Amino acid sequence: MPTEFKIVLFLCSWGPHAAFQRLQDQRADIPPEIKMVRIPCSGRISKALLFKPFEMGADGVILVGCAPGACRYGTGTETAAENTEDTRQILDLIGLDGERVQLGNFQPDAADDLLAFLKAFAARIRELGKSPVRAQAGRDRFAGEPETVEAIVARHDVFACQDCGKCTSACSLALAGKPFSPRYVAAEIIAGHADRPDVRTSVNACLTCGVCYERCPSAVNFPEFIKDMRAYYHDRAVSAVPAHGGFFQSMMRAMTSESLVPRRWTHLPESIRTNPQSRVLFFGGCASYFDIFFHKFLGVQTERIVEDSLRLLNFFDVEPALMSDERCCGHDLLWSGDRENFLRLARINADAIAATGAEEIITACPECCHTLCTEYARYGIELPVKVTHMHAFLEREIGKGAVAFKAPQGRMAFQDACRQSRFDGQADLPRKLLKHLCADAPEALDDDGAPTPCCGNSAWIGCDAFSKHFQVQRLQRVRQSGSTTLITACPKCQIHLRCAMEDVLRGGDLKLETMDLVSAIARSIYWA
Amino acid sequence: MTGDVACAEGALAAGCRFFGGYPITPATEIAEHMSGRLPDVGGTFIQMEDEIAAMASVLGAAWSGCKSMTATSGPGFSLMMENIGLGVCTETPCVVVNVQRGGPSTGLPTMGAQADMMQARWGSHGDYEIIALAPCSAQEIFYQTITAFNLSERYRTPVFIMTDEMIGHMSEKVVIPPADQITTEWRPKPKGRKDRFLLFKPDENGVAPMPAAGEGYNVHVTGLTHDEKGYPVMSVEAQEEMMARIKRKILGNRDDIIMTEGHGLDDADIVLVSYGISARTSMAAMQQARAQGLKVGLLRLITVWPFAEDHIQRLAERVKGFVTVEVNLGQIHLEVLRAAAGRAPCHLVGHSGGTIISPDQVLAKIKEVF
Amino acid sequence: MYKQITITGFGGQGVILAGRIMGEAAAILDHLESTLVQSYGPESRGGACSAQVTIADGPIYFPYIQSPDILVCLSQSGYDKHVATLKKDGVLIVEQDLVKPEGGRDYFAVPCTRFAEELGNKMMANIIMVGFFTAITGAISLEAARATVKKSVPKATIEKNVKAFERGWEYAQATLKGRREKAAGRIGVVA
Amino acid sequence: MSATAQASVMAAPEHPLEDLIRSDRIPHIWCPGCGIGTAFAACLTAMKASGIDLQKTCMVSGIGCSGRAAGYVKLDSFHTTHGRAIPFATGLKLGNPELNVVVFSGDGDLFAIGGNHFIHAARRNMDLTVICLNNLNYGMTGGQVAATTPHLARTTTTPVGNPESPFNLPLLAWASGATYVARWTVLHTRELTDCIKKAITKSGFSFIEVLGPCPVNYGRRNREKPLETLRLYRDQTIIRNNADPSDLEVDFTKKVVLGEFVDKERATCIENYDRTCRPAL
Repeated sequence: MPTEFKIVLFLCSWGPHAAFQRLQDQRADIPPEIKMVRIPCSGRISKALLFKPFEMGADGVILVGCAPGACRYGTGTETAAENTEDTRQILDLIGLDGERVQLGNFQPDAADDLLAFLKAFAARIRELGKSPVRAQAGRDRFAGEPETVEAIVARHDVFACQDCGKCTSACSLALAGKPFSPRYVAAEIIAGHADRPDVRTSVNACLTCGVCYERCPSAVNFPEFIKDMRAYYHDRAVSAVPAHGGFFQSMMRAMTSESLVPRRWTHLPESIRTNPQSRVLFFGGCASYFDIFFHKFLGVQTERIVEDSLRLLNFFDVEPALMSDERCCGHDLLWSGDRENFLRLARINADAIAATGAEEIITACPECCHTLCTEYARYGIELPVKVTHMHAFLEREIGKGAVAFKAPQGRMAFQDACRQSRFDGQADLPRKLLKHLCADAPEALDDDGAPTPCCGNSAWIGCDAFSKHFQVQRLQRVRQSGSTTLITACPKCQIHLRCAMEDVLRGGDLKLETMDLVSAIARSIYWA
Repeated sequence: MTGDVACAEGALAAGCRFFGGYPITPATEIAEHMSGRLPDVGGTFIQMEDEIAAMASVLGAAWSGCKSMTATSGPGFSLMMENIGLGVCTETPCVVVNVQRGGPSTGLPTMGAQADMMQARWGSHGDYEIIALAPCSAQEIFYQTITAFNLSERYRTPVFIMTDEMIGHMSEKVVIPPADQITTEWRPKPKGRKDRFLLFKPDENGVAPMPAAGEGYNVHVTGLTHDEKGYPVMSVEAQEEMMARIKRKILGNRDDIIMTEGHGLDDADIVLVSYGISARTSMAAMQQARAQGLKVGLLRLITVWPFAEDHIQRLAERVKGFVTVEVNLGQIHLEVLRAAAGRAPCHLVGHSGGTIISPDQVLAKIKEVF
Repeated sequence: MYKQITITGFGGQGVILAGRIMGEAAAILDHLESTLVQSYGPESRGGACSAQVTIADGPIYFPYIQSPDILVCLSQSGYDKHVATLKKDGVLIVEQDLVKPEGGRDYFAVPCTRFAEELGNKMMANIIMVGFFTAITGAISLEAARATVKKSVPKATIEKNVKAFERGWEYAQATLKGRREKAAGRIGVVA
Repeated sequence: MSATAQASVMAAPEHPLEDLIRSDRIPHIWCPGCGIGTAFAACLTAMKASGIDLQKTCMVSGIGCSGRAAGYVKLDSFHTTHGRAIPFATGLKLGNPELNVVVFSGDGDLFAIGGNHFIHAARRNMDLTVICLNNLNYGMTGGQVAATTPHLARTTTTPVGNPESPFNLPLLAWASGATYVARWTVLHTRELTDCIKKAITKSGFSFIEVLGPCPVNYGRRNREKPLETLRLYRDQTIIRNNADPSDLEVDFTKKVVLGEFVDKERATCIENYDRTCRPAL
């Protein structure tokens, strides 16, 4: 019986599958919208896999595993419970009901219970209605986008590469020992080997941090070249699978459905004052999704950056407007090659932003800032507002004077955000703020003024042992210099470097307090 | 604008088209302002080699047919006296501004005083009458500079504006009215046959018409004692006649020339007599005294020379005393004393310059003499 | 309204110009009366100097100031010399880096010389002070002050000077805001 | 007086300078043997000959014997204070640039008390013609030492001889920036007249020194009879146009150089003022 609803059932092949088989044998009336996928263990279904069906048009996802204590692998049931809970929270935030994901645990003999569970879930989904996420059909290509490798090479004048190797000698990945060379990638693609798997791997491995471009005497914009090449591979459906199972890209693609209404700001502390009529719009970014996704890690609290930003805006008498249905800016889609979905998101964002009537957008995320300001315009999407990074706002307000800072405890090192320092040429902006912060204790700042290397990852792709290696090196150096705190400027830097600190073997050697610059300011600023 | 700038603007409004000067604090700003503005209105500014030359050039320009002026302070005023005498003797219209500072000699260049009042009266040698005005605000300097030019043209005589460093350097609001609301006068022009023209033959108001060089009158102008024709005549009679004319045209028109301003004079027991910046001190002191129930009035001398002795005489009949307030050791005070002629006691609040007199000092004196 | 303002500093800081802008803004654009008298030594650079500005809505007879309502000090020597004359409830404004007030009296401070250097020319410290003064005292209106600054500086530097003026004005706004927030018990972001 | 006598007066030939002289002021005050009259006549002759508009021509003098010249010329004439003829003339010219202004005065007036004004007017290149009758002493006050009195010459205030040295006036004028400088004696009336004519028609600061005898005060004390002075003018002078200005000391024990020394073009004070201060007009 055909049905308009689609429910994916991930079914553990041990206990629960036996129960399900019995139902099949009995020709029990399993709701027809439920499509079963047999899996080895419910613990193997990551958040990314739990989410993926929604991106593809499912209305509900059921994960069924063994009863607690009965897992053949020991921790499967526990992991499944955690993943389901996290995914539900994210679904709530994104505007899909958390109830659309359900975990069930059944022994082989509990076939009737399983059937009742499945029926109840299917009924619940019918109650909730169709998922607002629409599976995408067809392509929505950027007009005039170069399609061929030759066109991409020509567009970025990659021929200008003099094969000097300055890029490779500065590249973080190469320095970490990875067999990776921007100049080699360029040469191979020029030579017509773009479709060779090793070349493709290299293109996906690039951090797009921009150090090579900074060094290049011929000004070949390697990151932009990589961006176009990734779109080329994406068009041919030969992209590498991103890190974390592609969860974030999946989530972002889901957000391209206009009928989806995210509920971004439901957990805002009450002390924060906002004003829907404000001429200033605050753009939060993806921090709250990250916090749920990574909550198991060393207390990653990237949403804190957002909250502290709002508190600082309030401190300076700005009560910003918020978009309750705020979506992702699309940065990671763009940089992982999915240009058509980036454009979808961007258009929806641009319309939503215009509808607020705001004159200025402030964001604390360097990727949001760069994307809204530069990438949107590059792809012909005009934002009718001025985009201001939170740092610029702070510098403007602090510059007006009458504020002071509590002297910092211990010594601080700074981690640059690539999009801010190298892409937007704003490396001095956070440093000005750091100077304010350490005005009374200049010796507390460990910084030579030059932008630091990449945190090790970008757009959730290409994470590997080499990036881990140089993250560890960086943290060790910071520790050796006597710093106790690492100040970051991007939520992702914080996540990546904290991840490196998770290393069970090096453990204590790498531990540093990490804090976003905005939070550091919020913590110490006061009216003088 | 400052009093100095207001003075320059007043001069321009009056039609002044020549300024010959020499820099001296605190009058320099007048020269500076004129140097920028005169070329735009078709006039000429020149900084001469000294004040003697400056004054000589002012007289020369006056005879060329221009309204001309100079501005200086005490030391320069002393140097100008020679040619001021020539201006009086040759009955040359021109305006000399003295922004007074502390003296004698170089004195207090950047600090004010009102101690050149008698020099204005008697500074050049010989007997003569002169007109001197003493404005008390930037706005008044503007208007009095125009008046000074008008009087100078009307009576063919140098006219002084006796201001001081305080007012010269004080900035205040000055309203400059449109040109059509400003009355400017010109020296009377001769009529009749050129060959019979007499340069110093006065018409009905005692002032002789004055042609300019180049108009064909072939005038002879000399600082020697001269007759009506302008020719030198070295005789007792000629001297007497010339001096009588120079004195008569001023003293005979006292009512026209002398300007004063009275405040609370009707019921005053004590009358403050003051001028220039000190009049503002006096005004403040008078208000404080009145607030304390003391019947104090103020006679502000706008025209200082010729002296308003009639006013003093009339007041002397009924007031209990005069207090003259001036930044010197008693110059106008002696004039008040002379005019009061013993009918009312006269007191002085004054010091030797460098600073303004404060209202407290005046109030103390008022209380002392009440 | 009868406000007496003394501005002190050393020659070259533009004390007199600052006073003139205040007086002119009041007299010409705010339609009040004002007088400015000044005292300075023979040197145009480095010597002590002061400007005395009176702003009133009626005639001003005595333009000299014995005890000001507002004292603006751009130099320590100016402060030392004049602070005793300031009225008990008078407002004290100082150049933060050059003047160290003593005696626990409340005061407003602006590092206008440093700001001016940051804006590219130390000469504009006085204009920054005018901006600060305008916002702190309200003795002259913002529009009048800004327009007068424009009129009083060389044409080529108008833009820079307006920026300097606004720098001072903004700093004062921030200072006042900080005082309001502190009075309301809101000292920091977290606290 | 009879009608005949009157007729004979009427019939008397008119003086060629009658129209330029205030004959009602004749007799003049100059002594017999004085050189001023000759220089004055040369000046008036030159004025007439130059063809300038005499109605627009003024003469300004200072104080002293030569300073009386302004009193005898039937033009707009100004007899000013001692030494101040040049600044007075400066005001006159600046006030009305159409006027031709001639300063006629003596050496004491122009170069002692008025020396400063002379050099500044030359520096500015004021459009004036300055004629200095140099009789080597203060004649009117009875023969005192002047800035031009030769070294060791006797005057009433240098009874045993002048211990000081005199000015070289053409050198001073040249150094100060005069655009026309000449020197003659009253004996050289023709050359003098020609030079004055040239000076009057030339724009800029022109200076002409005229050596003239003062037999009553200077000549008498220095044992110089009137005619002897003129003989000196004839025998002890040498005409050298364009001579080096530093060779122009007046020392009759050597040859005194006469001639036209400077004749150059330079923008006048008024031209420069207009160009600099009101370029738009």
